[in-house]
Amino acid sequence: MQTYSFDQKHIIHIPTEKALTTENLQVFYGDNHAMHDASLEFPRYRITALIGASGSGKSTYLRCLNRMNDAIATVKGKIIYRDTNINSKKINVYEVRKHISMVFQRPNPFAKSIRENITFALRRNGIKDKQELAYRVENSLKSAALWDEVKDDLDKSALALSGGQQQRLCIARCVAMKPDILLLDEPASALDPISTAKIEETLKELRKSYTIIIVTHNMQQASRIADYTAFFHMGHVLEYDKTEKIFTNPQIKATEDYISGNFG
Amino acid sequence: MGVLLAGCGSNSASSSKKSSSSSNVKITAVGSTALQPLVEQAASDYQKDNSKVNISVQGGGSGTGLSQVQEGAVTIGNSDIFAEQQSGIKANKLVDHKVAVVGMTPVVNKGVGVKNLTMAQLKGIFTGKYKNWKQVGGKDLKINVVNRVSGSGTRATFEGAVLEGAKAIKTQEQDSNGTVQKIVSTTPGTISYLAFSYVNSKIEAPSVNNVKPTDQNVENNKWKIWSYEHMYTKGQPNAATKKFLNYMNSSKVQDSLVQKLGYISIHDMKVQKNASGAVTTK
Amino acid sequence: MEGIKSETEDKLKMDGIKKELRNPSKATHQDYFGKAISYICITLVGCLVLSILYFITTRGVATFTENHVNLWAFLSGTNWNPGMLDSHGQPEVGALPMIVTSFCVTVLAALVATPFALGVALFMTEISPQKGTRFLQPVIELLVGIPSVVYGFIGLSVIVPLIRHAFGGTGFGILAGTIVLFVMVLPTITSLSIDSIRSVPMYYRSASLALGATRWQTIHKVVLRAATPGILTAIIFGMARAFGEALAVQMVIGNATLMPHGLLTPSSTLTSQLTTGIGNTTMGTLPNNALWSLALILLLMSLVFNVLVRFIGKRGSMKNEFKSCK
Amino acid sequence: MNSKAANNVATGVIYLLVTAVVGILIFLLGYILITGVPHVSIHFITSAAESFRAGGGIRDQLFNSLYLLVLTLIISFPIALGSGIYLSEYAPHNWFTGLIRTAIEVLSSLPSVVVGLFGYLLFVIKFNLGFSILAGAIALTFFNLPLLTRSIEESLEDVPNLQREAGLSLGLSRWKTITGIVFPAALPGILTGIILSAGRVFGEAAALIYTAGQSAPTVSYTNWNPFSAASFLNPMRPAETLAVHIWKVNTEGVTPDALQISSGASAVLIVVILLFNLAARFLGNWAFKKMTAAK
Repeated sequence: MQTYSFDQKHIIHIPTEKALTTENLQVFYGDNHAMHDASLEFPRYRITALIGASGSGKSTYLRCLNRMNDAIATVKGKIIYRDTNINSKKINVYEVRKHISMVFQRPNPFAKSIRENITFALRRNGIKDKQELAYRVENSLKSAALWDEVKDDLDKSALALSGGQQQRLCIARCVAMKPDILLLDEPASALDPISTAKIEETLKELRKSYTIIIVTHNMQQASRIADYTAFFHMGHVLEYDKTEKIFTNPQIKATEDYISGNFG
Repeated sequence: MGVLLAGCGSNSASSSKKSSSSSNVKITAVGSTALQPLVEQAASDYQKDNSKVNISVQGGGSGTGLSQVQEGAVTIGNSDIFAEQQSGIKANKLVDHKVAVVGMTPVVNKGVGVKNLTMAQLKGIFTGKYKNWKQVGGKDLKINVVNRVSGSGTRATFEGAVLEGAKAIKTQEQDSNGTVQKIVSTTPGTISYLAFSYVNSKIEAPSVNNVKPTDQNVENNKWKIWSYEHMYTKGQPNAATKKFLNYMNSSKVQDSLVQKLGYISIHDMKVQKNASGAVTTK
Repeated sequence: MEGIKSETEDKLKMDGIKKELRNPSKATHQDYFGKAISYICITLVGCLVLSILYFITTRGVATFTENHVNLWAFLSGTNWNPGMLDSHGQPEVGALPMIVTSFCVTVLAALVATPFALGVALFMTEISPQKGTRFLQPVIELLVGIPSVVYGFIGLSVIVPLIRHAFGGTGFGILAGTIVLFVMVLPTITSLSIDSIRSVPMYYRSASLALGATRWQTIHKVVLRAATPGILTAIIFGMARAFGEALAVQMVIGNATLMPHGLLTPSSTLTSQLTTGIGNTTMGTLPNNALWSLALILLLMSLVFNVLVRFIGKRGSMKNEFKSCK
Repeated sequence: MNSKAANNVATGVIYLLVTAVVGILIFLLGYILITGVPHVSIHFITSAAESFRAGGGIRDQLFNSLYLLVLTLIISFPIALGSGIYLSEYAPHNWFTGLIRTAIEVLSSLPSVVVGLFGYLLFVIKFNLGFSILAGAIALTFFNLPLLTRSIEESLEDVPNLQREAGLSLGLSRWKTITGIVFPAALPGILTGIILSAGRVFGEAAALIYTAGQSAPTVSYTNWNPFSAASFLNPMRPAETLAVHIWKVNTEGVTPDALQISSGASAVLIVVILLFNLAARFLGNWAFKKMTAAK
């Protein structure tokens, strides 16, 4: 395996409004230094893709952004959201996650009905009004492009849906919470091309109202949907730029090798 | 007797002014599992006329009964043995109330071919001197001795009357009359001993020194293997407890209930026995 | 939904969110509450365990501290008659026969029951889940509720005569005890094994079958391997039940404090001695303390078993790898 | 070919083992039912026990068994649930947690008479509960906790971690995630634990002799005031359960029909346990479906 220098980096600053910023983010699993010094800025109402080989630290990084790594890792550095460093013990993580929501690699609907999957968290957050709930169910399912397929079966178990439908339900579940930022961890990796295409459509729609950060190992996917792309390698962010620049004119050797398939 | 039976069947006999002096007394009797049914039934009858008294009768074993009454944790300690015979009990602190007499008899499996045993033979069997029924006049069959649990009242009585200080052989030990009855009736060549009331048609109770195990023979001490059932209190009992103990001793209980449960009334006894086993005529 | 909004409105919202981020919310309180409850419960359980362990230990140790019985004599002696003194004026408290018998009965019962329990568990999970859950499971769970006395009496009326006819002797002994205990621990081991086998994810099986493995290879190499820790827990609980059982065993094992010479001679377990003797002794006296010492030994043996089974189970267990992401 | 043969042999062995177990089950249940059912009648179930005459029933004992079970579950289930949640969700993976687990498992091997005596000295005497259903229920809690805690813990752990992450990522508190998502998914496994421990409550005798007592005073089934001494709901009254009753008539019973009572009571007990298990499964499945919309 070819080794690349970690000293050479090309990371741009975002000229437009920033939804989320990390400064010198580092992650340790015990003694294992899994993420070095990641400083990135994420633009508002844009899709940012995080790419890199397996084990490059992109998922680890993503999971830090809404503090899902708290229980298993030590995270150092700053995560700035709304002028606030949310990587701090004083911060209420549950509030963080209401604003920064996450969709996982494997679809994980609750073992409940389709409707309950969406309303469960809403009701726990104090939304009791039936009309409001029904409105949110319909709206979120529509924005996840699932409404037409399930509108007659809302009380059926979510587990009876296909994998692609389940994943879109998980997206709808997040959207219903009206978060600010959507984090997606390889949301289409377990799905077939048709489902993948649907999810990509959905994301393009959601981009109008949400900031989206997506981890993907599929470079075509990144080039199709992302406005910005960050390249991760062995726990370092080596390059971050507009997507078309990354794919047409990468500044770093490692990035170039990775996207041209000469990696490793 | 008729009065008692009538009392059993109806719940109406509640208007009684006798107990009005004491409000809601609680009496707890704990100990001997053998004595428990008698006291429980008597207590239940007694409470029908004394609704202010609440009597709870439980088992747990004679040792438990004696140690708990000694500590003052319960009102009455039911025991199969004299407090003097139990190690760790200060007998002089306790007051003995004898409420019944229980006769015990050796029992054998049908088919050992023995109708009578001498006391010496019995001793020989339980000390391991005889190993085969042939040696005591029975069939050619191995003797299987089932003893009772050491420390139990039954065993203390039996060993006191039969073994005269000799040491019993190490063998099977069972702690309940029911189990012994079952084992003796199903296992060939088995001998053990039981309270009279547990002898049934499936097992054989041989006579000893040609004396048959009957209530009459116990009453005049021709049959030597018997003991008292005791209810101990710590010091003199209080008024309510004393009243209940008097009831236990009354002919209402002694002449009917005691006999129905297979005991011998203490009123019928022509002799008395003390803690060291010495028998005197009354 | 949100689109572009005026700057002031956005600023107001932002301040609100900032505040929310810094302050505890309902969710935080819920979590404190939940954590508190679960900590209280585990503390309570811990206290219960500690209190009963303390209780048994203090009483069990009294034999050696107050009555000055030699620990080694207690563990290696073969004469049990706590009420009597031997020729040297020492109390006869040799617990070895009971220790050996308890050990034999428990291990044998668990050894015999485990293959049967696993067979039934595999049948109900891998071969015929439909029939299995519909009929077998309720019936097996039924067995737990049958009182020991009933097991004892069935053992006494069926198994003891059977052994007597087949092998001679009285029929009472470790063999009879093992058979009765085998039936008694079967439901515990089976039920808990079923749960642990069921929890092996379906895709493990699919993956293995897809690779061309036969059903047995899948069961043997994948399912059982993955379920090992749970099955071991099941065996531990089964053995625990066998250890603690008294009323049934005491009826069929003969209950004689003799060193067992084979599986057919009457002998006595720690528990049956304890149960028969405890009601006839007085608290604080040597015979009573000696019985508590038996209970203490029972606990220690159970502890050793537990640790041993866990140790064996650690080798070849894959559970830790599955749950690494937790 | 070899592996195929092994497969067939193994399947055969499993069938053989299952057949053997089924045989044992049929024999056991058949034995109990055949010896017992002829003695069961409406009169037997609805009349009080007799201590020396034939013809006594098991009404009070039957009720006591059920009541004791309910009380025991009310006490032990919440504690076991809380501890199970702790062990599966909060407990750090260290030696201390291992120690707690081992201690709980060792506890379950205690002979019931030890737990009974402990309960007697502590609850009946020290805490002055007297011989009572309550004391019995607390003593049985000692029995139940190990198995119940363990089976709740295992059931919770079997719920995939993805479910927890889903809940947490929506901003739900851990507690809500556990109670609202993980617990319903774990319900079937938890139910097994409840049924097994309920079985032990039904079948336990030795521990109850010293705590709940072995007498069944006459109670009124029309008195619904749980604080009245004569009420059947009073948790402070002594109560002989069916298993204790079976033990009593078998060991010291002097009624002429002791054997019949014992076999009849055993048969009734089995039927009651069966009904309880089926009802518990039914209710559990219903709740599971309700909570998970599983069809």
